[in-house]
Amino acid sequence: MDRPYAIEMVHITKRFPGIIANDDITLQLKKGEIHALLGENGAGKSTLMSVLFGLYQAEEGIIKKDGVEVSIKDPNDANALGIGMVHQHFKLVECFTVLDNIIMGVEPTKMGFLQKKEARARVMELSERYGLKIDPDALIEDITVGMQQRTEILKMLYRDNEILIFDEPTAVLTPQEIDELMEIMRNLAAEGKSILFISHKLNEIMAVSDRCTVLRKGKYIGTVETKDTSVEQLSAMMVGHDVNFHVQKKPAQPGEVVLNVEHMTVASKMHKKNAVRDVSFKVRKGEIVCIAGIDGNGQTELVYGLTGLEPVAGGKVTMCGTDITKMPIRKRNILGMSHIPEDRHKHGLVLDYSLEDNLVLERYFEPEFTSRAGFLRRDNIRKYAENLIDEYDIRSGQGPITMARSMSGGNQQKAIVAREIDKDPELLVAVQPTRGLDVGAIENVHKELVAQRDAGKAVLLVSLELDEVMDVPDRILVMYEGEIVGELDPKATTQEELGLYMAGAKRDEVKE
Amino acid sequence: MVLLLQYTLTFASVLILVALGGCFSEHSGVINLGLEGVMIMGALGGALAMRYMPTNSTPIAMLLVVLLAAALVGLIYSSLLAVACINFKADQTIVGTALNMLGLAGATVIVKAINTAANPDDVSSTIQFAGAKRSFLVNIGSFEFSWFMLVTLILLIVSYVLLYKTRFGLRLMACGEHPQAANSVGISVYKMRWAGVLISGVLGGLGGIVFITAGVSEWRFEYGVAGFGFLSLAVMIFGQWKPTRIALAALLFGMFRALSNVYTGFDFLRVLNIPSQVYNMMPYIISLVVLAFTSKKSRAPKAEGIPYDKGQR
Amino acid sequence: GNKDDNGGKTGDYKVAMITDYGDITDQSFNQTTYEACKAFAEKNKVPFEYFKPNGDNTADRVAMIENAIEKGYNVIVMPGYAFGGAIVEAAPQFPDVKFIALDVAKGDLLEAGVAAKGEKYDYTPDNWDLSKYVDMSNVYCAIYSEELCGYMAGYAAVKLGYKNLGFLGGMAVPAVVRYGYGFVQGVNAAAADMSLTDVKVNYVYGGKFSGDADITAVMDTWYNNGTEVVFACGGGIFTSAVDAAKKVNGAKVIGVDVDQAGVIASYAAGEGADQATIDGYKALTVTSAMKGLYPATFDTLTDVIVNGKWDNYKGKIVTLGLVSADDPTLNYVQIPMESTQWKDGAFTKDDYKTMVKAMFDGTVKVSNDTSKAAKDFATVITVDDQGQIK
Amino acid sequence: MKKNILKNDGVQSLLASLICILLGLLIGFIVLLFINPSGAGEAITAVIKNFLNYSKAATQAKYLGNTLVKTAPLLMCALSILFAYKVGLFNIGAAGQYCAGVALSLYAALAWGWGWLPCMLLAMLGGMVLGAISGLLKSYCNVNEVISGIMLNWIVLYLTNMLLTNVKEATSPYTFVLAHKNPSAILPSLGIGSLFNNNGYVGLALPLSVLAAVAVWVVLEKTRFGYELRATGNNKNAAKYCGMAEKRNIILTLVISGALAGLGAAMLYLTGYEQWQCSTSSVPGMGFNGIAAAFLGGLNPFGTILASFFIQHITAGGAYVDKSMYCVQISDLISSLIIYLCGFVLFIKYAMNVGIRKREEKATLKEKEQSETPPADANTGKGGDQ
Ligand SMILES: Nc1ncnc2c1ncn2[C@@H]1O[C@H](COP(=O)(O)OP(=O)(O)OP(=O)(O)O)[C@@H](O)[C@H]1O
Ligand SMILES: Nc1ncnc2c1ncn2[C@@H]1O[C@H](COP(=O)(O)OP(=O)(O)OP(=O)(O)O)[C@@H](O)[C@H]1O
Ligand SMILES: [Mg+2]
Ligand SMILES: [Mg+2]
Repeated sequence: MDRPYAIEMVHITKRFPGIIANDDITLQLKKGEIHALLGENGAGKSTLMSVLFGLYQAEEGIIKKDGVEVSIKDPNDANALGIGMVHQHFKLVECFTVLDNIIMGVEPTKMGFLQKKEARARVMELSERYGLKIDPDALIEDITVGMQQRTEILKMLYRDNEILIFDEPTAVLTPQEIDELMEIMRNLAAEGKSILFISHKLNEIMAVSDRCTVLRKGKYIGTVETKDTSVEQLSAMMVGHDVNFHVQKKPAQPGEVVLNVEHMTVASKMHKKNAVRDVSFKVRKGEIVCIAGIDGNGQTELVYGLTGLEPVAGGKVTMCGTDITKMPIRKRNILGMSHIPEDRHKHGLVLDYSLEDNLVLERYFEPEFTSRAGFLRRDNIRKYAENLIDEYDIRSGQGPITMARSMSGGNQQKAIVAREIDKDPELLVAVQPTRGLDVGAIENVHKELVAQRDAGKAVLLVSLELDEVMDVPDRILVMYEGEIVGELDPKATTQEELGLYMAGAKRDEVKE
Repeated sequence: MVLLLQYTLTFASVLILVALGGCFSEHSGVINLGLEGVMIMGALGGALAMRYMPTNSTPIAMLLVVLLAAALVGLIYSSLLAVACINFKADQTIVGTALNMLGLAGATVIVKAINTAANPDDVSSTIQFAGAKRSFLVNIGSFEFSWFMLVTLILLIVSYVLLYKTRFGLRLMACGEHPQAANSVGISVYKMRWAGVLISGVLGGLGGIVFITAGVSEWRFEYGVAGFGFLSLAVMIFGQWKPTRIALAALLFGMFRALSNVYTGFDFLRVLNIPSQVYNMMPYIISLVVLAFTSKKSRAPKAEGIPYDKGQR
Repeated sequence: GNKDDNGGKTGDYKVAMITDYGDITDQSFNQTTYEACKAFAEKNKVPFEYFKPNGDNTADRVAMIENAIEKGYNVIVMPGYAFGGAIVEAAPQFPDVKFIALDVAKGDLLEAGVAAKGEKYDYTPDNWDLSKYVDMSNVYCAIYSEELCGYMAGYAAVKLGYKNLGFLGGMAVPAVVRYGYGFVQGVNAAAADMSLTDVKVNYVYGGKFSGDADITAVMDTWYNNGTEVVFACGGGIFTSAVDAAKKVNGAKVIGVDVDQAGVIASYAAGEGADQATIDGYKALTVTSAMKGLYPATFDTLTDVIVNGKWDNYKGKIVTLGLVSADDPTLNYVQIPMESTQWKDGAFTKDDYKTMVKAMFDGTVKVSNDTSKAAKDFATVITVDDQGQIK
Repeated sequence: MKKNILKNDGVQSLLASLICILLGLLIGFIVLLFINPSGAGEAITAVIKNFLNYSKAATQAKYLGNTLVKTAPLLMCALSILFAYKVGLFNIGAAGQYCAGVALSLYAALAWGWGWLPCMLLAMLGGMVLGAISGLLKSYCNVNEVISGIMLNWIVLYLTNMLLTNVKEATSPYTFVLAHKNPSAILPSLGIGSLFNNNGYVGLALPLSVLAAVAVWVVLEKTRFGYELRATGNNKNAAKYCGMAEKRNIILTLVISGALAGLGAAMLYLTGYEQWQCSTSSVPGMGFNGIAAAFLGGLNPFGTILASFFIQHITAGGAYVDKSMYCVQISDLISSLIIYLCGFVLFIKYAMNVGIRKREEKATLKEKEQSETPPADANTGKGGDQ
């Protein structure tokens, strides 16, 4: 099937200070195909797409549309050429309605006045045609990520874009939403639209793409027909060696209870209903317990309550026998709680601090890093940071003094994981620790979690990803609408059953 | 009572205009701390127009030319903010502060130079406009109506429509909330921000001319505009960046300002014998208290103050 | 190389004026002093320059004095009581320089002088011997009896039929306060003479020497509530009073320092107005409380520099007030003969002359005690003291 | 490869500030030329010379002293701004905090006859209280510190006028002269005054303000406390996450910032240099000029010392301009131009870096060309499709 190329990016080179993000890359997108782009964190995928979308200018190379060379200086040009992009981090105006976001930039007007009625009719029509359910009058800040994503897609469709770029669209979606998205992408391709699709999840690529291009460290590695390849081959192309997808671990040997949660209730910020309702569970030494569930069922609040980021409305939390229900965060940390936060930019890092300063964020006050008189011991901090960077393979431009802001999301995450694990905690609360990481990095994080468990620590994992939920933990607790509706043994359950619990279709009376 | 109304409306007009200016600028993502300076410069433009317009001009011509001059000078002056903060990504705080100082010093130097050039003995920074000022005023009974009040009302309505009913407003606000998003749908953030800042220059400049003509028929430029630019920023925040609320906030502030001067006309206030300083403090105290209770939910345009860099995520 | 120590050769002199905090266009004492100095300098071909200190404090004033002297100026003219400290500090350092201070009183000098000697000042000048504390050998100070012309204006206004008056001071500096207290005393005296008990004075300070919307609002309030005439006392603050007065039929103002009828009329008429309009607005000004700042400065400089009579001046603090019982125009404080709105049967030039005579004789006494409050001078009238606008 | 000193951030900041100063002076000069070409050169030199306008060394020293007297409070206000700014807060309320310092130090000295030390501490306390109000409003009520600062500035101004009206003569708008009313409240000279031709105003304030600059630097850069404050300023959620008391830190920052500004007021008013004028209609400019000094100093405490002096220097220099040709505001014009240009510092530094990089790249390219044998690029075919 030799279809013509819709887009050709030929010999693209894009440099950033100190790094060649795209080194002579050629990418050809056929009409009507779904073309996956694969690569480790920082391989240059987003950069390449940003070049195509006009956010960056390549130093070398040309872009052709339908065989004709075009110049794309900014997103305006891209839009004009029918190129649309769903960005890795959504580009939606939070305090605008869904409708406003969709029509922005191509608003129908009469004498400068907005004609929203007209726009709404078209949006609703598109929404129906592609099965993209939205509420046009809801504010973005009030809707789920899934709906935000659908808004982004509608944005592209509303513009009649022919070429659609999806940069890691599935990283924040629930399994059901991912399935829906795959379906939508297939439909779009069937209509003749050409799709570029970035994902770290190989099974998605296998499931939906026609061809796949692999980048590594800014270089072009190769393009393969998906049907002729395998997950193993792809991952080998991507990282240069074989990757283990299944977490290797010995059976757990749970010891005494580290974390004991009794009848915990946490209020919700948004709604009147409590976000966490009367939840009780235990985590023991030497086991990984996973809280599973669809996003928005109270996991975030549960963790906030456990870690002290939000006050608890009722119930009791004890850790290692100490009542920590009302304990300040600092004391919890000292007592041995580590926390890999869900939102690394909001909580996990001080983006304008150097990497080394971020690495001691939980420990700077210890005598090792602060003298009696209150002065920081810079030498020790540097040494400590260098060790961690080495040990956890945290990649950055300038080592310890790199600004956290300039690091890639994956490496930022690694820094946090390193920091939290190196604290040698009694209890490790890891919330979506692998979000946005490439397979290699995921493997490493998973290994670390298991190593912690084997070292006799208690690990509480919160995850939205089914693979992770099935592979990593020793026990699964499913949360639905703020309650724990079931406890499952990952070895004795299936993804389907788990899905039923997560969707609220099935529930047990959990003991205790 | 009529006086209270008159001065409330007078002060409120100034505050509404300038606060709306700030509002446009901030909705586009640029904090215009330099409104005080913009006002002075706008006032200078208007005052010079009044000085150089032939005295026999028709009132309507006078009004238009003065408004135009004030708006134009305000616009030109605000472009100093725009070029620094938008194109050169300068810190908006420092540039705004500099523009306040520069406006005061610059206007004074210019007026003094003009005065001295006309008459070597006149080193004053004063411009007189008693004659020209008459073009703006209409007496309705004992109420001295100023066309500026009407202009303010019109601009208030225009601002509302512009922000909420037009393509321009939607795009402008997008740039202040999430410039990357705006840019990704083909809106030129730089252009919109320029537009926001220039509009704030126009409105700030108009506010300046309304301010200096409010009470007297001459103005000494070295006195500046007595903090009205800053007060307008307070009004803007108090009004939650929304034109209608800004108008209400401005009326409240204006009323207290007026009251501090005309309270002796009210017997019940007279007998309370509160020092006028207390009345002067009132708007500030009240707004602080109100802000303390209402700010939990307060939200400024998200991207304001942050230079736009199209490569940033 | 100067044969005659008393001067007498204009070529040896250079005159410098140091301004107070306001500048030479303050429509008040800085401006008048400047104009007088300049006129003198041009007439006698004496180099003249004015200097403006950087800040509103003694140290910066001394700096400018020293700067002027450094540039060769040897007659330093300083308007304003705030120069007390500067004189005490600078005069002894430059014995060859002549310091002429206007509005600087004994108390202003004592405050700095006593402290310089390490003693504590009690703010009662009469308890102190100035010569012990301040070296006055090259200093001449002149102060005016503003209370006298304030009195005249207040007296005249009531006599001319106004019962509802106002006093709008600039800043509460000694000269302005003396004007105000004199004005209240004059109003009170006239009311007493006429056996009126319903005369009222609104009394306020604007806090600055220029007008603005806030001050105009206060003036509007006054005029709207029946005030008929306001004594606008301080630099350009009359602008607010005039703008308010223009809106109310029959509302009037009283000028200050010089005969302001013309200035006020042209301000009210607006720029570019024809002479007839301006003349029409002259009716706005009932009278002006004048002090002879200009002639005093001009004459003193002439006497010292041209006539070489520094000996008559140095070391003195002179109060300039009434010098003639019969010709009021010779006095340092007066109200204008021409522009005052004399009214037959109420108050005429002759009545004015009689009043001045009585004042000169001491039959009529006007207090210049600024330690009191304005109210303290009211016996038959009411004074509504509204403090300060800002 | 040897290290390019131009790459050093400090050097770059200094250079950038110098560029701003030169450009500012140049534009100022052009304005002068416009107004009156004949005296422009003289006027601009007068501004730059300031105390050097006097011919005798002793007099120069004296007036250098005067400039320094006003530098100390300016430096304190700049430090106040800088401290808060480094912690992510914009303390525009420094002007009001300074004003509160004036009110309290003068009132305590004049009404209660306190000595200089308690007066100074009270001034500091005044600033701290105001800072605390802003801080509390910010951390508990989400009121932006800029807006509360602006409001408080005005409130404090009126309160100051009201309070200090009680310590002035009835017929003068100025507060009593401190040296006369209560000499014990005058800051000790420590013999420093004698270095400046016995300038009685110079004394403790000068070394104290420099010390404050050092202290600010040490606290921010070297201590755990500074680490916490900056973290809170940059990301208060992260600060909370890692167990810092983020609310307390915000309040503390503004309290310290207020203390610096309040102290600055005492450092000027307790020298007796200045009296308060009780019908003042706007807060003293010192707080706003502090913003300028902080930025001109590259937001570095040491740079701020120089910047404060420089700004004070040319402000004072404005007095020596020939008033028959130009007005005093000329020096304000020049300093505000310089401050405006400071906004471009980032860009200037960026441009420098780009320039340096370009040069380096060229250099390495050359090196490569010289050392490398013609490239045998094996990977030429890699771009193709298969
Ligand atoms: N704005 C920028 N400034 C400097 N360097 C950049 C910039 N953007 C990207 N880079 C560099 O380019 C490299 C490739 O980045 P890119 O975002 O394309 O990675 P990616 O393949 O999308 O990674 P991920 O899988 O993490 O999304 C990064 O390692 C980074 O060093
Ligand atoms: N402002 C910046 N300055 C310098 N480099 C930057 C900047 N922003 C991004 N980068 C670089 O861009 C690269 C990719 O960044 P980005 O945040 O897109 O990663 P990502 O795609 O989210 O990665 P991940 O898949 O790990 O989440 C990083 O390696 C980082 O070094
Ligand atoms: Mg990416
Ligand atoms: Mg990513």
